[in-house]
This record gives sequence, structure tokens and C-alpha cells, in this order.
Amino acid sequence: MLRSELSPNPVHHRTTDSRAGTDDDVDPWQDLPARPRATVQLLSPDGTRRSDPEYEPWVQDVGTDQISALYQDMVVVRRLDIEATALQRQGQLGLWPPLLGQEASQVGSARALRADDFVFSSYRENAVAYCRGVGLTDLVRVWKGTSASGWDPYAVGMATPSIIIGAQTLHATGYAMGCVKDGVDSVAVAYFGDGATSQGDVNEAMVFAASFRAPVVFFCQNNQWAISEPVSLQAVRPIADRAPGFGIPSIRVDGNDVLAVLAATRVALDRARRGDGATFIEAVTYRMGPHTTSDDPTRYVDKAEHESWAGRDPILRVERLLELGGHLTPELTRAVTATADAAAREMRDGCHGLEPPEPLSVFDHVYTSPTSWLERQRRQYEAYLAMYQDAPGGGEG
Amino acid sequence: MLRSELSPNPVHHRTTDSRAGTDDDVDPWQDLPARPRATVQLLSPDGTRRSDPEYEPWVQDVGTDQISALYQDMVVVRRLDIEATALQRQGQLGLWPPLLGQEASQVGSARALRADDFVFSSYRENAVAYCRGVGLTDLVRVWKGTSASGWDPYAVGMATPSIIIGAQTLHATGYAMGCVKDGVDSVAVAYFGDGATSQGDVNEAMVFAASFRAPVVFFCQNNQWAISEPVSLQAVRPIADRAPGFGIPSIRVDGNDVLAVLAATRVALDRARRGDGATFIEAVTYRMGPHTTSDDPTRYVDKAEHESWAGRDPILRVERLLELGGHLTPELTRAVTATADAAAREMRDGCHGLEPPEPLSVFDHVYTSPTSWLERQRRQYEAYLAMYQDAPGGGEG
Amino acid sequence: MAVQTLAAAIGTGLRRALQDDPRVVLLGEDIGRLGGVFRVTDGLQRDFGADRVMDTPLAEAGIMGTAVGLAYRGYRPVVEIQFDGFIYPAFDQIVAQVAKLHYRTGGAVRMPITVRVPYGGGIGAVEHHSESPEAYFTHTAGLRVVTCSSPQDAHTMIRQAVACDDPVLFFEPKRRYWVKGDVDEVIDETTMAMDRARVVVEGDDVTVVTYGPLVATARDAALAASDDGISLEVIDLRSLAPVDYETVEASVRRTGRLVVTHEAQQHGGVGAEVAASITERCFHHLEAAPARVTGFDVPYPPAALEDHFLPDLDRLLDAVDRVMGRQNSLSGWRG
Amino acid sequence: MAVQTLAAAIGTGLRRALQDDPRVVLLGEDIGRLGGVFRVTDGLQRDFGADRVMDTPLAEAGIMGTAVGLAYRGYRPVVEIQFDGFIYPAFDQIVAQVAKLHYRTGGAVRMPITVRVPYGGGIGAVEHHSESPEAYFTHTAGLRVVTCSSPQDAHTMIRQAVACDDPVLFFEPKRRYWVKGDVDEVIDETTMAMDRARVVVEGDDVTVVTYGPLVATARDAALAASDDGISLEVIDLRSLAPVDYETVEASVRRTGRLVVTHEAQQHGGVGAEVAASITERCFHHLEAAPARVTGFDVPYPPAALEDHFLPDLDRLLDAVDRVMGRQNSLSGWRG
Ligand SMILES: Cc1ncc(C[n+]2csc(CCOP(=O)(O)OP(=O)(O)O)c2C)c(N)n1
Ligand SMILES: Cc1ncc(C[n+]2csc(CCOP(=O)(O)OP(=O)(O)O)c2C)c(N)n1
Ligand SMILES: [Mg+2]
Ligand SMILES: [Mg+2]
Repeated sequence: MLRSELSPNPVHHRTTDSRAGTDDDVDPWQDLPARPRATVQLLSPDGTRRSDPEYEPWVQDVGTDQISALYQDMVVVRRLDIEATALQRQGQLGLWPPLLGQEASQVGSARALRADDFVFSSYRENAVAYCRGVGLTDLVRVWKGTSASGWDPYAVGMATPSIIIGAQTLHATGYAMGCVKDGVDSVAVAYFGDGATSQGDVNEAMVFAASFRAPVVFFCQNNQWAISEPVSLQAVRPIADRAPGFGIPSIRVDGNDVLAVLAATRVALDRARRGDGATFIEAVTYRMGPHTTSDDPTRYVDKAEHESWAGRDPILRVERLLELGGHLTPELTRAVTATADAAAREMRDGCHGLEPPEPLSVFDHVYTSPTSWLERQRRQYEAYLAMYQDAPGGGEG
Repeated sequence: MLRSELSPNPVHHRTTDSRAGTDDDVDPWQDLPARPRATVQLLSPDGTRRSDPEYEPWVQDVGTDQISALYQDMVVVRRLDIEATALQRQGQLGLWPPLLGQEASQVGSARALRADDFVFSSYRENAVAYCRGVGLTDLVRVWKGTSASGWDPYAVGMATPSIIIGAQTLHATGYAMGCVKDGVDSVAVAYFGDGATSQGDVNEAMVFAASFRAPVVFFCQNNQWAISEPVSLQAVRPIADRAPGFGIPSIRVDGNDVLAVLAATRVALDRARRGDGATFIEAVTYRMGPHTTSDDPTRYVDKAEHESWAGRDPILRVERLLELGGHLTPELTRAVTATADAAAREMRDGCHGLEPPEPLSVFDHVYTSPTSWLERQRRQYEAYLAMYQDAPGGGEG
Repeated sequence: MAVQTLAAAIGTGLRRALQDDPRVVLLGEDIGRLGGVFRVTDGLQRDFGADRVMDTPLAEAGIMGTAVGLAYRGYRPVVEIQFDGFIYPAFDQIVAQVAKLHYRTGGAVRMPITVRVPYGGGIGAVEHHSESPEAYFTHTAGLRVVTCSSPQDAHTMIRQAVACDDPVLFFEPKRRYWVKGDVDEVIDETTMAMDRARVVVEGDDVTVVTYGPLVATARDAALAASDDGISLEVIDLRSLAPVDYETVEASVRRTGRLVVTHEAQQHGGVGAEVAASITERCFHHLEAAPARVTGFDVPYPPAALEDHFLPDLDRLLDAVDRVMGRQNSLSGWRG
Repeated sequence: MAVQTLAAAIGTGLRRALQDDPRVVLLGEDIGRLGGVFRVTDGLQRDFGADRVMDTPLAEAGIMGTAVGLAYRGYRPVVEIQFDGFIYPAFDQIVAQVAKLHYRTGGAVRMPITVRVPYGGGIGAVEHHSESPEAYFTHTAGLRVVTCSSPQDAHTMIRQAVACDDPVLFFEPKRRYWVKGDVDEVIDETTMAMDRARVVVEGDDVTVVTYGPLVATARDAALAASDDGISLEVIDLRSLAPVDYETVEASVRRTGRLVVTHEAQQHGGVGAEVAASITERCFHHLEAAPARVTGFDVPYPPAALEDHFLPDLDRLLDAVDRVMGRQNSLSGWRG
């Protein structure tokens, strides 16, 4: 079964002391590594493995079966993504934020997680949601507008996406603080973009995470763009440089290399589980599509840039790896295609079947228990609707 | 004349290109210094000069006269600070935030500025205000509660203090962006505390400053405390470590060493004037008094810590330097004492003379021109006051 | 005089403002090369340079705070907030700094900052893209809050806002962006000030007070009601702070009946303020309690439910019936 | 039953909450070793440990955002905002996350977060330390907003707030922190729910609606008015969202006259909502337009002027005279 969880890393107990101090009489830089290491890459664009003594051991258990599984995941999520874009074009969805090009970042990181870890994401992490086990119809509910959220966060270990840029990084940090209090070694993972790093919230999250040694992984998908703004407007240095100053180690990883992303995420998770706190991962990738289906990237994206990134396609390189090893068998290709087709069909059918909710449900779930005040509005609107159901309706201005 | 401005550094023209980019194909860390240098100190606590080939040249012009002037500044501001605390105890002021112990950080940095530079500060920078030429009575207006602000920012090149922690760092950055637009080489200086570094605003200020290469100096007085919270709660690494990740070079300086602070600030100003953008200075100092006159530090400050810092007094070490050179003459001591006494007297008298404003001035300056709406409230309140001036007044509940 | 969409009319207004005053600068996310997600600033960076039309990092507090610094330095920043729901990270800078600096400095420092906010619902969007946060700002002393409902007003009012020495929150009714109308780009003594309300339909029986996106709905209601023999006077408030109560008062003194309608939630909305103030001013002229037709006191719902949140023609006419004492949905309501 | 100050009564309430439920955690600036700048949490960190009473970094958005994460994990965070004027950096997390997460997740995620805010003026403080920002939150669907005026209510209501599964903004009238009163620490079926208003003085002529710091002023007014032969009914709203309109309505139906008073600015304040809602509900019982006595629509002024901003006994009595049709400061007002 290809879609199985990758085996989690050995679990260590978390130490109890939860805050580090600064001593002014000691050389404050004694534990600073000489300089950050280069971008982690385990698989080059041509599909050959690259040696990396530091990160390789973290994916030693990943054999052909698991590579095939990751490959299938990526093919499926790309297929779902393209299907959702088509659904939007057909008027079935109001909007869709494509993840095209970011499959390795999302699948590689999400497949490193345990079921009891918890994800706080942005709107673009649909592949992460898929890997967490979110239902295929649930992926599109919000974008069809029939529901305020797609899924029950507790059922899949993933919060409903945050559209407010960066807000979820604080949620992840608080959740991670709760994990420490509960004495469990679950980890919270915050997904966000390069643009988000400019927000105060994201920086405050690093302050809190460092201060409380929170077991949180900050997973930044640097896809080079925040709508029309290039990453150079948000940061004049590599984004991975930001975290160490907060006391949070960072890893810069090739975000189009699913193995490297898997390894880096495992390193970060392991550190968090051992009680050593947060890690910041910058996954260097590229948004191959528009920001959303409403966007027109021809206004701002350079064609040459786009093409150069197309050469670094995350799926293609796994395909090549499998091919080089003689594992890209017709059976695998067929199975993967069939799974992707079935998933796309299921999502499309589910989307078509989504019905608008009952009018009066607009008043539901504002509070956990009814208030006389809102009940009155509900009953008045009920009376209003009843009157108009009897009488002939009017048009809108 | 002791209180004269120190001569500004040579002025270079600012380059016009205002934003740096990131190129992913180049080693992103090629221009990162191997490791940050140790804390800058030019004057040890015992009053002897310490050699520092990098920073010494920046204070080569500072001879005995100027050291005496800095000494006098520090004595005067300490005297004013103590006087203001006394005024608060006597019920003349509602509150006072003492700067005791931070004289070198404030005087050393403020005396490096030109008149056309612009300061955005927090509430504790009364020595900076003094150096900017703020009137002595103006220093206490806000704390007496007779006025919303003490002075006209444009008259002294210093904004009215921001009580909202960190907000002013963005103002300084925006002002600096304006300086670039205007083609002048003035610099904006933001003063804030160690606690402030946790605020989103301060981090966003660094993002904007880096992105727009704004000529701003971020001057953080790390006085070890944010009310009752030690700096270790805000930062697990030295605060100066934070800025480089944003692409802003930083300097850690002994904040109780007026010469080192002067040198570091000059380096930062020079860089800004040359068009090289922002610098972050962490002045390591100590808040010797309470947070404000309302605070009770005995609840949280360790006595031994306090005493160890008392041994690093910023005024004492200049006194020792002057003494070692034979310059602490009775004339100087007399002159300095007389100046301090006169200043304290002027401030005290001014404070006593402050009258509450006219009742109807509560409606002034809400807008730049009257609105019928607020004018109506004003006239109604006028009618109300008129009625009560005729009738016997009532008490408050 | 040329036909422009409401969005384009704001664009031409900004263009004029940039031409008229070299201290005007625009700041925001994606306003440069992209021209903003609604293309309101389309072409402005090309024509005025990246120095005056600045794409900023993705941080609303940062945008607002640097605008304060630019204003300190004598600039007139025009900030674009991409959508209504993204203004909250800037809330502190707006209410604690922008609104108060002139007061705080005894008039020494001016904050001629315009904050443009596309707002309101009805466009089938996802969360945070359909909100009406204007009441937060009308409750904040020191701010001016205005909104427009026609291309002409959009054009003149944005220019007046930018020229105003006070901070102005400028709310743009995004679902009316593509409405077209004649726009005269001449501003002279005859141009209505931005803090004045406008009677857009004259009538005798009921005063309908509204603003922004619902002005069109209220006009339609006036038409529909007249078929029923009821004469509505429709007032477009335009300025929500200060409110031009004189105009509303004069109308209600005649009609004796008031309906206020807006998209924002009811509790503590602008409608509460208008109803309370007009009741204070016109109590003895009122034939019925002022009625409010607003969004319900729930978070803005998902798109499939927004028609059950937003006031529309029918809900408005139902309220008109209520204040007229005619049969309506609450006839016989016992609470 | 013991005599406690209002501040201490909140402290004992928090202590009980920490004892009763291990998922309750306190977060804030200086709440640990220092016990908060008002000493409300004095001794709690000592007794419950730094794991449950946590000093946080100086960042309000950070505090609120991590509280959201803790709530996601099943905790019941109680956040202290040091002063009213420092809540705005957390505004986005409050209105876009805390208020909406239960709605957004279709009820799957609860946000039992209590946000404690010492608020209001009259203590001679510097800027940002005397504000009354409650209306911003009452306009935000999904939040509950309450405030207390006596030690007994302070104690029971903070416990009810912490026990409530909805987010609660808990406003503490800081100038009444040192008021003393008997506090019964028993909560049972007879305890009034926190969303109910309380009639604190019964009377027949005028209903005075208020909350928090001005309840004491309204009580004094009732005493003073009775000397004049006027009988005031004073209602302490306690809950500002939702408002217990039933209690207010029942009172105004009897008295026919309403005065609402609060410290916050008038325009768009809670008084506007109460006046508008009660006018809707009791129009035909009203003898006079509801009157509002509030802070003026200016930023909170410097301490030397705060007596000319804050409603006091005399301004309240003047409004009573106005709704009673007696001689008052606006007699003969022409506008
Ligand atoms: C607070 C806030 N401001 C603005 C927006 C509008 N917005 C939506 S996505 C986006 C760009 C985000 O860029 P990035 O963080 O790089 O994520 P990406 O879209 O590239 O995945 C912007 C500005 C928002 N959603 N929230
Ligand atoms: C936004 C905000 N939150 C909280 C406060 C309350 N407060 C005033 S001073 C202070 C501590 C500031 O510490 P630091 O930045 O180190 O400056 P210092 O007082 O040490 O000079 C706090 C929490 C405030 N003024 N503003
Ligand atoms: Mg991006
Ligand atoms: Mg400090």
C-alpha cells in the first residue's frame, strides 16, 4: 500500500527545563556555528543521488517502496491541484490557490510527521492536508463557499488554514507549549510562505518559541513570490538566516527535493521531540502557477525565471531517480495514474455534490451555547423567511 | 562652553539604489562575517582606556574638553532624573521613569547626532531629550499631566515619546525612507528597550529598513529588565544577534561606556549617511532604579546583580578617566555641579509653575480643522460649565 | 467628463493627487507592478516611479507605521490595505498613533494619511475578504472615515481625502468597483465637501440612511416603494465620522421615520450611532422607532450563505413597512 | 465570606479557577513574580508554578496567538493585558482568530480564552493607561464582553468567564480596584449568570444604564436625585455582549426614560447600541429621547483634563434633568 505513513524516528524524552538564559559574562557567541551550511540537497534535478553525510542518515530507511509512495503522493496532489483549478474555471469553485511546483516541499515534510503531531497551515498547503488524511471533498468545501472550513482539525491533526498571513505560526507555538505541559512529544508544525516572514506575528512566534523552547517546526515554503512581490522585497538575506538570531537553528533545503525535505523535517522533528525546541526550515521552491486562480502572473513574472524553475521540477527528478534504478515500471506508472485519476474523480464528484447549507445555519456556532440576543435575530429572520416563502419573492438591487 | 555639539563626521553622498536583492545561485553566506565581534569597550570601569583599532579612530577627535562635556551631560541628566523622582514623591508628578544607570548610553548616542537628525524614542530617553535641547520644564509636562506632550518635535528634532512599546521603530524607519526621498543625509534614530525587541513592530521595522535600505539607527538600550521581566525571557541569544539575519549589521557596545557608545553611534550614522542603510546597536547597560516611580523592584531584582552593576557606573568611570589624566580639577567639578544644580532648580521651578490647561482645550487639536460634530460637543460642554459656574458645584461619586 | 468605473475613478483620483502634490506617495502590497489586486493603482508605478508608488513588505503594521514616519517627514502617504479583513494587524498603529498624534503633539505634527480599504461583501469571496470594519474606526476619535458609492464621488472624495490634513479611512465598496458613471475631474468651490451627506433620492415618507455598497440597494428600494405609493428619501452618508447629522436631521424632521442600513454587524454598528443621535435630535418628530437593517451579529459567513447575511432590497422594504406601520415580517412579534 | 478589594477578589477568583481546573493557565506580562502591575495575580505563580502562571515576552499579539494555540490543545488560557491601551497589537488575533475560530470550524474548536483588561480612567495616568476600548469588542461577533463593578461580581464573574467555553473579554474597572466589599466564594444555582444585567438601585422615574467604573457614580446619582424627589433605577449591565436587553427593557417600560452612561467616547459606543435597541423595543413607552452621558469624542486627554472628559455625578444628574424635562444645561439649546 503506497500511501502508508513513513516510520517515525526514534523518540527521546523531552527534558523538563523549558527556558534558556543569557549570561553576559560568557562569550555570547561561543555556541554559534562558524557559518550556516549550504542548501541541503539529496537528489539533483537529473535524478542522481547526492551525498550528504549529515542528512543522508535521516533517510536511510527510505527504500524504493517509500520513494515510490512519495512519488505517488506528489503525482496525486498535482493531479488534484490541476483538477481543482479546472473546477474553478468551470465555476464550481470561487477560488483556488494552486500548489503547482511545491509538491516536494509539502509531501516531503508532511510525510515526516506522526499522526499525533499537529499542523497549522496557510491556504496553499493542500498537499499537506492530503497527506494528513483530509477527505478529498473536504479539500474544496471552503473554496466552493459552502462551508467555513473543510474538516475537523482534531480528526486529522491539522488546523483549518489561516488566511491571515502568519497568524498560524503563533497558534503552532502555543500548541507546542501545550505539548510540553502535557508531557507528550508531539510536535506542532507551522507552514507559511516567504511573504509571511515579514509579519510581526511570525517574528513574535520565533521569540515565544525560543523563550519557551517550544517543540515547533517553522516550515517556510519560499516559493519566491508573495502574489506579485518577489522575495527580495521581504528579505535582503536568505530567509533561513533570520531564525538563528532568535536562538532558533535553521536549515535551508532544496524544496523541490522530496528526500532532502523529508530529511530536514525529520531532523527538526527529532530535535523538537528531544526537548531542544524549535527549528526553522526554509524550503527553497517555486510557485509554478498563479498566486490564485484570480491572479495574472504575466504581469510580473519573468518568463526565463519560470522556465529555469521548470527544469527543477520536483516530480520529474523522482521519476528520473526511479528510472535510473529501473523502478519506474509500467505497473507503477499505471498504479500511480489510476490512483491520481480516482482521487481527481472523487474530488470532482464530491465538489459537484456540495450543497449550500440551510439559511438559518448562518446563526450556528457563533457561541458554544445560545444567547438570547442572537436567538432573537435568528427567530426574526425565520419569521422573515417564512413571510417571503408565502409571498412572491423580490429581486436584489 | 561645555554643552556644545560634538563635531559631526564627514558626510558622504548617499547612493541612489535603494534595495538589495538575493540571488539564489550565489553562496548566500559569502558576505557574512565569520562571527560577530565582542562587545565594544573603550573605557574600562576603572577609568583606563582600552585599545580597539576598529572603534578608537571614531573618537580620535574627542579630547579632554569633550570628555568633560560628556561628563557634565551625564552628571546633569542624573541630577535631573533624581530631581524628577523627588518631584514625583512630592506629588508634583504623577509618574517618572528613571534613567539612572543609562546615562552613558543616552548621552553618548545623542551627542553623536546632528541637529538635522531625528529621534524617535520611548518614555525613558530623557537624557536624549536633554541633549536634543528640549527645555527642562518640557521634560516633565507629560508626567505632570498638564499636557499631552512636552515639546514640538520639529523644534528639537525629536518626536514625542512613544509609550506603546516598539511603535516608534516603524516611525523612525518611515522617516528615514523620507530622508532618502528628499535626498538629504539626515538619519533617523529609534530608541527602545530590550523588552521592545519582542514586539512585532520592531521586527517589521527591521524588515522595512533592510528592504528600503533606510538610514535608520536602531538603538536598543538593553537595561536587562522590562519591568519585572529579565532580558532572558525576551531573547535566548544576545539581542545584537537578531539584526544580522534581517540583513542589518549590529554592534554590541558597553552601554555604560560613553566613549564606546559615541563611537558605535558614529559608525552607524556614518553608514546611514553613506547610503548603506540601517545599523542595530545593542547598548548593554543596567536600569539602576525602579521601572517607574510606581514600581517595586525589590520584588524581582537580585541584590547581588544590582551591586555588581553599581561597580560599572557610567559616570564614575569618566570621572576616573579625568582624574587619571589630572583633568578632574576643582573648577570642573564646581562648574559641573553648578550647572547640574541650576538645571535641577530650573526644572523644579518650571514644574511648580505648570498650570492645568483650560477645560475647553480638551476639544483642541483632535482634527486640524473644526468639525461641526465636535464643535457641538464643545459648545454643549461650554453651556454645561457655564451653568455650573453660576450654580453651586456638586461632588464626584 | 468621461465614463469611468468606480475603481478606475479612484485610480484617476490618485493619479491627480500624485500630479498635484510631490509629497503624495502610495504604499501597499502589490500596488506597483500588479496595480493592486483590483487594479486600482494600475499604471501609477510605471508613470510616477517606484519611489512614489511603493510595493511594501507583507506587513500591515509596518506599512502603517512607516507611513506615520513619512508623515512626520512631511509626506502624504496613501496606504492600500488589500482587503478589509487585513486591516487588523495595523489596528494599533491606526488607533494609537495615526489617530492621536495630532492631539498628542498639541497640533505640531500632522498625519495626512489616507488609508484605502476595499470593503464589504457580496462577491462570493473566502473569509476575511468581505468584511465591513468601519465602525471600529468611527469609534476612534481623531480619524475621519468616509466611503463612496458612485464613480464621481470615488474620484473627488479620494482626492479630497489625500488633500485633507487629517488621517482619513477611505472605504471602497468593492462590489461596486465595476459600476460605471460619468466622472468630472474638476474640483472647485461647488464640489461637495467629503464630510457632507448627500440626498440621492428625495422623498417624504421615510428617510433611508445608508452608505457605500448599499446606496444602490436603497435607490432600488425607493423605486420599488414608489410603486407601492411610499416615498423614500435616500441619504448617502458619505462621511461616517464625522456624520453630517444636520442633513439627516432635516430629512427626518420632515419624514418622521428612519431606516438605517449597512452590511456591517448590527451591534455597535454605525446604524446604532445614527439611530441614537437622530432619536436625540428628532425625538418629537419621530412617528416610529428608527429601524436598522444590517448584517447579523455573526462572523461574515461562507459565500453560500452571504445572501442570508447581507441586507437586500426585500429586507429593506420590510423595514420600510415596519416604520410605516404596514404589515411586515415582525407584525405581531412578541420577542 | 470575607471582605476583599475588587482587585483581590479577582485574584481569589483566579486562584479558585486554577484549583478547579488543571487546564487553566495564566499568561501575561509581569504577572508572575511581580504579581502584575496591579498585583491581581499576586502569589499565584508561587503557588501554582511558572508552568501555569507564565510571564511572557513583551508582545501582545504573541500572547494572544499562543493562547489560541493553547486553546487548540485543550487549555483554558487567561490572558492579562497590562493596560487597556495595550490591547491593540493583539487586535488581529482577537477579532480574526479568537472570535471566529469556533464559527470557522463549525463548532469543532473551542476558544475558552479569557482576556483580562484593566480599563478606564480617573487615575491620573499617562496616555494609553485610561482607555475604554470595550465597544470595539462588542461590535465583534463571537466574543463575549463583560465587566464588573463590585468585589463580589469581580470574583464570581472572573470564575464564570474562565469556565465559559466562549472567548470572554473581561474588563476590570481599574479605578475601583481598591473598593472593598464582602465576597462569598460559593458559586451555585442561585448565582447570577455573567450575561445578566443587575438592577442595583430600584426606582420609577428614570432608568440609568451603566457598567464598570460608573456604577458607583450612578448609585451616588440615585441618592442625590432622591433628595430632589426623582427616583432613579440603576442597572449595571455587567455583560456588554450579549446585552441583557430584557432587563433593561422591563425597566424602561416602567420608567419611560433612559440615560446611558459610560467613560468611552460617545460616537459608536455601547451607549449608542443600548439607546438604539431600547428605542426599537420600547418606542411607545418612551417619554423622552434616551440620553447619553459619555466621554467626549476626543482622545483620552492628559490627566489634568480628565475631569473634563469623564462623566461624573453632575453630568449624570444634568442628563436626568434633561430626560425629566427639567431645567438643564441644554434647556433652550438651538444646536
Ligand atoms: C494579513 C494579510 N495581509 C494580506 C493578505 C493578502 N495576501 C494573501 S496571500 C498573500 C501573499 C502571501 O505570500 P507568501 O507568504 O509568500 O505565501 P504564498 O502565497 O507564496 O504561498 C497576500 C499578500 C492576507 N491574506 N493577510
Ligand atoms: C504595547 C505595550 N505593552 C505593554 C506596555 C507596558 N509596559 C510599559 S514599559 C514596559 C517594559 C518595557 O521594557 P523595555 O522595552 O526593556 O524598556 P525599559 O522600560 O527597560 O526602558 C511595559 C511592559 C506598553 N507600554 N506598551
Ligand atoms: Mg510565497
Ligand atoms: Mg529594558
